[in-house]
Amino acid sequence: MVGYILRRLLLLVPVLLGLSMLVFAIARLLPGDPVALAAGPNATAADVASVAREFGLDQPLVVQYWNYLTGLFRGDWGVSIFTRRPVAEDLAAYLPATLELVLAAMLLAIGLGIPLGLMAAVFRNKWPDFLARTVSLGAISMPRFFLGLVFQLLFAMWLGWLPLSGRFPLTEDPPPQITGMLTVDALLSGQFHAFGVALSYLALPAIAMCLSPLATIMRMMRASTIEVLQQDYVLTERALGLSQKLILFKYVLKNAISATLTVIGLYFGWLLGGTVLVETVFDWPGIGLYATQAVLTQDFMPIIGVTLCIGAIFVTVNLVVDMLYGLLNPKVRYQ
Amino acid sequence: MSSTTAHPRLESWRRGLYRFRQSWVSVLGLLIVSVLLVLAIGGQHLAPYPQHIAGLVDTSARLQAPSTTYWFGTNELGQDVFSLVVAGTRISLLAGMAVVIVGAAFGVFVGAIAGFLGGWVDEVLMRLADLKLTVPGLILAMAVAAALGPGIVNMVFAIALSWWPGYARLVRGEVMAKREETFVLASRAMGAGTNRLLWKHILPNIMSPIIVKMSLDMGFAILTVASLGFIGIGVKPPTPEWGSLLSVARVNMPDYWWTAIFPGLAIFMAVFGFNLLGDGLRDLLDPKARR
Amino acid sequence: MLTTTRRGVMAGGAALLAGMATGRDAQAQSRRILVMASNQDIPNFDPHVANGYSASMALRNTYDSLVGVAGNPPKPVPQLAQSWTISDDGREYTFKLDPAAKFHDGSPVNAEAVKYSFNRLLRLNRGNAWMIAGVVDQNSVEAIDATTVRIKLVTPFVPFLSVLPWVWIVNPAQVEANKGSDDGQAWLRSNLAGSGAFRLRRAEAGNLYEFERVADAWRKGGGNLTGAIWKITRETATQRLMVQRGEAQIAVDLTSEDMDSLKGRAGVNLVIEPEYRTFSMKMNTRHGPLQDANLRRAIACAFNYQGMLDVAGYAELMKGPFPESIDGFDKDLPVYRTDLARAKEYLAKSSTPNGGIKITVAHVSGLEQQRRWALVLLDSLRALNIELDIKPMIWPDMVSAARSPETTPDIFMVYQTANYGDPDNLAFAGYHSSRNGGWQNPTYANPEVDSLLTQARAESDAEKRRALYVRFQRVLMEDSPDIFGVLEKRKLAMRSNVQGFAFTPVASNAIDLFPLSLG
Amino acid sequence: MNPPSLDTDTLLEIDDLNLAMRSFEGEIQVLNGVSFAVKRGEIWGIVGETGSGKSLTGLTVSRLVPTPPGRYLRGSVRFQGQDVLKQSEETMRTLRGRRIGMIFQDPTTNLNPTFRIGTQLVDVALHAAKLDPTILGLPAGASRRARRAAAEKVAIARLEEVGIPNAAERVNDYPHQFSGGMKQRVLIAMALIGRPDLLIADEPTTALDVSVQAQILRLIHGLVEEHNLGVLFITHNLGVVAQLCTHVAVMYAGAIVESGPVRDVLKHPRHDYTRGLLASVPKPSMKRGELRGLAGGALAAEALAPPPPRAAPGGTIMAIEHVVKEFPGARRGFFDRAPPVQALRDVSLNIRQGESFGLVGESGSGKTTLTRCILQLEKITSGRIVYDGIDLAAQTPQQMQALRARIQIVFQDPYASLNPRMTIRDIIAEPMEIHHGKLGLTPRQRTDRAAELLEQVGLTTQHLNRFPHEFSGGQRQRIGIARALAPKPDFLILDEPTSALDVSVQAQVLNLLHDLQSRLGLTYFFISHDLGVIRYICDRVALIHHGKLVEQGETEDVFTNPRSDYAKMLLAAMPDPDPDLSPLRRREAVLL
Repeated sequence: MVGYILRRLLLLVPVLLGLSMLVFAIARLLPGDPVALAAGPNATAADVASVAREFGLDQPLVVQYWNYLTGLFRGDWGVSIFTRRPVAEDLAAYLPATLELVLAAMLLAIGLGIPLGLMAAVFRNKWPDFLARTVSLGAISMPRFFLGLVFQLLFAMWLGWLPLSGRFPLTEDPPPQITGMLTVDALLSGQFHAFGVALSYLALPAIAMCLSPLATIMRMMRASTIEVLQQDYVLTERALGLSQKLILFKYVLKNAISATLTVIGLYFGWLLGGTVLVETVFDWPGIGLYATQAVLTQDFMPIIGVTLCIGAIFVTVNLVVDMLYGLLNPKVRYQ
Repeated sequence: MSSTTAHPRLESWRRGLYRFRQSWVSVLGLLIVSVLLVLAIGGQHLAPYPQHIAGLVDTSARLQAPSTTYWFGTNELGQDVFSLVVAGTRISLLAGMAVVIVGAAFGVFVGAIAGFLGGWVDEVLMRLADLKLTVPGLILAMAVAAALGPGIVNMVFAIALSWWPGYARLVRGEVMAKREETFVLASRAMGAGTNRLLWKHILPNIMSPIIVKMSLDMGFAILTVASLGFIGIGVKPPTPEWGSLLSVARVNMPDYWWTAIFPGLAIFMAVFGFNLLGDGLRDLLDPKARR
Repeated sequence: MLTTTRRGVMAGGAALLAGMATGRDAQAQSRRILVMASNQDIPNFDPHVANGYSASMALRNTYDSLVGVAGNPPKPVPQLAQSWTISDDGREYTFKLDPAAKFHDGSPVNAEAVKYSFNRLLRLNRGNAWMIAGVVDQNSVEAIDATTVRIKLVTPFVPFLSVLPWVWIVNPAQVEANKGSDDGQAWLRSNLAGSGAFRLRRAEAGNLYEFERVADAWRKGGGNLTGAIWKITRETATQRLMVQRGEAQIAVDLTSEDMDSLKGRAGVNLVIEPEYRTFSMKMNTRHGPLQDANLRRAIACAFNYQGMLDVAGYAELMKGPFPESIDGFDKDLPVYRTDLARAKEYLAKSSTPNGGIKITVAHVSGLEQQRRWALVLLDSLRALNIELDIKPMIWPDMVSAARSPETTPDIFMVYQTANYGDPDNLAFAGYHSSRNGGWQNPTYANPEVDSLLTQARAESDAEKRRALYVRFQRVLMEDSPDIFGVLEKRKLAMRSNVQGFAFTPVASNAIDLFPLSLG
Repeated sequence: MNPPSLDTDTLLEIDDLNLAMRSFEGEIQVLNGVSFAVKRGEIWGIVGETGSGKSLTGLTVSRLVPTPPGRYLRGSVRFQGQDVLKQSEETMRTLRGRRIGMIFQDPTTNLNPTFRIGTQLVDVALHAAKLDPTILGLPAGASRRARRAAAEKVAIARLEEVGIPNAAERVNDYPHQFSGGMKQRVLIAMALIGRPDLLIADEPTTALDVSVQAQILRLIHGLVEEHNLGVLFITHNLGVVAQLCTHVAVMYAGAIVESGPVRDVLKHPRHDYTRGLLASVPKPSMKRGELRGLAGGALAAEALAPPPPRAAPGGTIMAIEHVVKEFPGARRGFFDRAPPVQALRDVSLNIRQGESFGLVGESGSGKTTLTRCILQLEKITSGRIVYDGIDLAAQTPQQMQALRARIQIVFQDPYASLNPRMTIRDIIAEPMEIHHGKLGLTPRQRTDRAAELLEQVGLTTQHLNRFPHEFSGGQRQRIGIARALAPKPDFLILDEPTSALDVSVQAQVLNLLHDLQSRLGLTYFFISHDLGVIRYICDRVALIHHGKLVEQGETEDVFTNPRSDYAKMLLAAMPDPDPDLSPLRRREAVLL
C-alpha cells in the first residue's frame, strides 16, 4: 500500500507538469489582447508594448512557460495583467469559499445519495424506486443556475427563511480566518452562533449545487447495489440465514460503495470547475467567479492558475479516492 | 445462472423493449423527446410570431405578461417568448447533438486506437485523455468559446473539446474487453487484419454502450450549451438560444418572471426528456444493466 | 498588506469575543454601516494606477485631492486646497492647502506630498494619468511653501479644475518606505497611504470591502456613518433585492426594469438623474462599406430611435455628441431621427443603392443594453435591406479590434463617461484623430475637427470656445460618423434612511461617503 | 412415487411441487409436479441438463426463489414436517444456515470478495448461535465479545474440519487469497457451521478441476457419514452421482422422470431419458461413433450412415519442439517485476497426419497457451513449432497468412466464439474472404460454399441469414466447426469443443467430429480436461501439468497403464458413471 501511494504520488509530477503545459498552451494561444486592456483605455501603442515587456510577454512562449514553471516552485503563480494582483493571493482569497461550497455540496450528496440509492435498489421497480429515480433525473436535468434563481425567489424572497446571497452578514465580522471556510473557522474557534449564521448562508447554494451529484451518486449507488445484490455471494449469505439488514448494510454496502467511489472523485473535480453557475447566482465569492472574470478579460495568468489549481485538487482527490478504493478492495490493496 | 452469456440478441431486444414499456418514465422521455424533435423541425412554422424569431422588435409591447395573444408573454424587446422558446428548440437540440456527435466521434477514434493497439500508443493517448479530464471542462469551454467569439460552431467546438475523453475511456475499455473475446480471437486466428477486426468485429459490438452514453450525454450537452449561454458566451444574437434567453431574463426576475421561467423550463424539459430516454435506452441496450 | 489588516481585525475580534453574545445587538446599534451593492470589484487601491468607478469610490473616500466636486451642474469645491487662484492666461494655478490636513499616520499633507503625488502619477502613466498627460509635466508642480502649491500648465487646459478631484494625494513617507522596485505599486495595491475620512477595515477580494471612519480625521463635519461596505453583487436583480430587503442601503448598477419594480416601495428612494454618460454607435469611416458617408447617413436615418429609448428605459435621446447640460451644446443642431424616406434617399445616393449588404456590429458581451440596441439596429436595418451580423465581443477583443480600421467592426458600440463636466472631455477623446486606434475613436478623422478641438482646448474665452464647439458639432453631423444614441440616466436606489445624499452628475456611482448619514 | 411417509428420519419431503416463472414472454411453468423425500444419511443426486429445473428445486427448499417473478402453483415442501412454502420469512431465516446449509456452483463468486473469510464465517456462526447457543458452547447471555471470540473459534474448527491447513491464520485472509478448491472448502465450512440437518449442494464441483472435484466429493461423503446429514446434490454429471449419491432423481423439463436408489436407476434405467443420458456419456468400452445423443428427451435415432473408415495416420504434420513460453511477471513496484511466469516448459510433441491427438490438462496447465502459440497469436520464448516442415515462427506475416488457412480452430464457448452482429453466412464466409487469394471465390460462390458447409455440419441453408443468438449451443458449435472448415484446412485445433455443452449435445458434436474427420481426412489436435471424451475420440494423448508434458502415448496405453503419478491421479479422480466403480463406495463397503 505504501509503495502504491508513493508510486501514485510520483505520478502526480508528470501529470501536473503536463497539465500546466496544456493549460499554458491553451491560455496563451487564444486570440485576444489582454495587454491592451491592461494598459488602460487611453494607452498608446508604446504603453501597450511597455506593459507587455513588464509582464515578459514579449519573450518566446517557451521562455514564458519556463519562467512560469520556475515561478511556481517559488510559490509565484504569476500576476494578473488586469488587476496586477498576484494570482496566488487571489487564489488564497477565492479558493476557500469554493472549497467550502463544493465540500458542503459533496457531503450532502454523499450523505443523502448513498442511502437513497441503497433504498432505491432494495425497492427496485417499486414506487420508492420510481420516485427516487424520477426525482433524481429531474434534479440532474435542472440547470443549476435556474434552480438557484428559483431557490432565491422561494426561500429568500417569499418565505424569507434563508439569506438571499453572500456568505455572511455584511455588517458582522466573520469568524477569525483559519481555513477561510467560514463554517469550519466558526467551529474551530468555537463561535457556534457564527457557525449557524454561516451555515444559513451556505444552505441554498450548497443545495442547488448538490442536487446533480446527489442524483448521480444515488443512481450509481442504485446500479451498483443492484449488481451486488445479484452476486452469488449475496445468495449464499441469504441461504445461510444472515439477516437482510446485516447483508445490506455490511456485506452489500461495502461492495457497492467502492463502485460509487470513482464517481464521487470525478464529480468533485467537475463541481470545482462548474461552481461558476451557482456562484454567479448567489454572489458566492469563489474561484468560479474569479475564473469567469479572468476569461472575460482574457487575463491568462489567473486562468492558468485556476485551471491548474482545480486540476491539482482533482488529481489529489482522485488519488485519495483510489486509496479508499484500495482500502475497500483487498484485491487492489494486496497487489 | 450459468446462462447469463446466453442472451441472444433478439431476445434481449425484446426483453429490453418489454422493460422500456414497463417503465412509464422511459415512455415519458420518448414522448418529450418526440415533441422536442417536432418543435425542432417545424418550429418556424409552429411559432405564432416567426418574425420575432428573425429579430423583429416591437418596443411598444415590451414585457407583457402571458396572455392569449402571447402565451408566454413578451420580453424586453416586445418579442413573443413562446416563439423564441419554440425556435430555441432547434438550436439547443442541434448544438447538443453536434457536441455529442463530435465528442463521440473523436473519442471513439482515439479510444479504439488506444484500446486496440495498446502499448505506448495506449499510454500516450490515455494519459492525454486523463490530463484532459483534469482540466475543468466548463472553464476550458468558456475560455475557448470566449476566445473564438460567439457562434454555434465555436461553442460546439469548445464544449466538444472537453467531451471526448469520456468516450475515449469508454471505448478503450470496451475495445480491450472485446479484443479478448473469442470471436475476435477466432477472426485473428483466421488471419484477419486490424481493419477487419476493428470495423467488423469490435466496433459493431460496442455500439450499444456508445449509443447509451450518447443518449445520456445529450441532456448534459444541452445543459452545458445552456450554461455557456447563461454565462453569456454562446450564440450570437438574435439567435434564440435557451441559455442566453434565460441569462438575459434573469435580471427581470421576479417581476417579469415569464421571460426567465419559460426558457428555464424548456431547458429542464429537454434535458429531462433526454435523460429519461437515455435511462430507458440503457435498460434496452446496455448489457450490464440487463438481467 | 490586506491580510495583515485582517489579522488586526482578528485580534480585535478575539478581544471582542468575550462580550460578543450580549454585545452583538448593541454593537450593531452603535455602528452605522452603510452597505453599497455594486458589481465591480476593487482589485487595486493604488491611487495612481487603479481605474474604474469602484476604485474611484474607494479612493475618493480614503484619499483626498486638491479639490472635490459637488453640485449639479458639478462645481469644484475645496478639499485639501482651501482656496485657489488662476492666472489670467489660465496656465498657472496656485492652491492654498488646509493646514489641518493630515495623513492617517498623523503627518501633515503638505505641498511636497502634492508634488510627489502628481509626479508619481505622471511617472507611472497609468490610471487617471491620461487626464493630465500633456497638460502637466514633471516640472509643473512646485511647492512654494508647506501649504502653497503652484501648478504651471504646459498647455492651456480650461477644464483643469474638473480633473483635479481624480488626482489623489499620497503620503510620500509611507510610499518611499515601501518603494520596492516598482515605485511602491505592489505595496499601494493593497495598502492605503491617504488622508481621507475613511480607511479600509476589511478586504475580501471579489466579495466585499469594509471601510471605517478614521477616528481623528482632519476633515470635520460630514455624516454620522461609522463605516461602509462595498459589497460586490454581480446580479443587478440581487442588488435590487438587497435594497428592497434593507440588506444594502445603496445599489448602483440597477436597470430601468429594476427601478420600475422598486418604484413605490416603502423605505426606498430612487435617484434617476441625467448624467454625462453617452452611448453611441461608432461607424467605421476608414474601412468597409461605411466609408461611404451617405450610407452612414442612411443608417442614422433608418435607426429606430424610439425603440432604442423604449428598451433603454430611463434615458433620453442624444441630440449630438454632447449632453444638453454641457456648456457648448448646440441647441439648434439638426439631428438625425427615424425617417425612412430620407434614409432611402441617402441610400440611393450611396454605392449600394439597394442595400443587399451585410455589416457587422460589435458590442460588449454581457452588456444587456448594448445587446438590446444591437437587436433594435438589426430590426431597423432590415428596412434598408441591410443584414446585420451582431458580434458580442469580450472587452479585450473590442479594444484590440479597434486597433486598426481593418479589424474594427463596421459599427462599434461604446459608452463614454465624462469624468469632468467639460465638452473637451467627450469631444477630444471621441473625435480627435490622435485617438484613432483607441476604443473611444477607432477610425474617425477629420482635419477640421482636429483643429477645432485643439483650439477649443486652449481657448479660455468662454464665448469663443462655445462657438468652436458649435462649429465642431455641425461638421460632425455632416460627417455622421456616429449614430448618436442615448444618455442613460444615472439610476441609484437608496434606502430612505440614507441622509445627506446630493446628486452630482460626475461619477455618481462612486459614492462619496463623507456627507452621508444613516437615520 | 411412494406416498410420503412420516418417518422421523425424513428431513425433506417435496410433494407435487409446481412452480411458474414470469418473464417477458409470459408465465412459464418451470417445475412440474416434483416429488421426492430425503432422509438423514441419504445423498440425493438431482441430475438433469441445462434448464431442467434442478437448481430451482434446490432453491425452493430454502425458499430462495424470488416471488415474483416466481409463483408457486401447487404442492408442498416439508422440511421436518413444516411446509416451508407457508412459513414467514422470519421462520425461514431460522432454518437457513442453521438447519439447512447450502453451497453453490462457483466458489470464486460465492464468497464476498471484500471481507475476510473469518468475518463471513463468524457472522454465520453468530446467526446460527442465536437459534442454538450450543453451537458456540457458551451460556446464554454471554457478552458480545465472548460470543465473537467463541464464534471465531468455531469458525476455525470448521475450517480445520474441511481441511484448510493453518485455519487459525487463514481466517484473516481474503477470498482471493485462496484457490478454487479451498474456497469451496471454506463455503462448505460456512454451510456446516450451524450444524445443519440438510445440505443442499448446487453443482458444487462443476467449476473445479477433476482432481479437486474428487477431494470435495470425498469431503462431502465424509461429512455425511460423520454428521448423519441429508444431502441434496444437484449436478449434471452422472459420473459424480454414481460416485457419491445414494439416491438419484433424474429431471427433465421441470419434472422428475425417474428416481430411486442410485444403483437401480443407473444400472437399470427405466425411463427413455435416463437411458439416453447414460448412452450420451462416453465410456471406455465404446468405439468411436457408438455414442448416441438425445433428441427431445428421448434417445436419438441410430447415428447416420456409418462414415467411411479413416485412413491410417501418415507422417508428422505438426512438430512441437522444446517450446518454452514465458510471460513477464506482475509489476511489483516502480521498477520491480515478479520473475517471469513459465506457461510452457519445454513441450515437445509430434502430431501425425490424419490422427486425433488429445491434450489433457487441468485449468492453468498451459493447454490454451499452447494452442495460441501454434496459431501464432503468441510468440514463443524458445523452441520451434514446425508445421508440414515449415517453421511457423520464421514466416513473414504474408507467408503466415497463407498458412493460417490450413490451421483452424474451434473454440470452447459456442456463445462467445461467434460475432453476435454477423449472420451465419457472413461468419462462415469470413475466412473465405480473408483467404480470398488462396480460395478465389466470388461472393456468390462463398454463399454456396457456406450453405454446403452448413449442410455438412447438420444444419440447413435456411439458417444462412440468421444470427447466432437464434441457435442453441450445440448448433452454434456446429456453425463454429463449419467456419473452421471453410478455408479447407487440414489441421484442426479443437479447444475443449464440447465442455460447455450438455452431455447429450456433446455426444452429437463428438459424432459429427468423428464423421468429418473420416470424410475430410483432417488432423485433430483435441484439447480437453474430460478424460472420457479424450479416450473416446483420440488416437494418441498427451498429459500436460503446470506447463510440462508429463506423459504421452497411445490413448489406450495411457489410460490402461498410466506411468506418471499425475496420470494415475487423474484417472483415479475421474468420476465414472458406474456406481460400482466408486472409490467412495468401496471404502463404504470396507467400513460396513
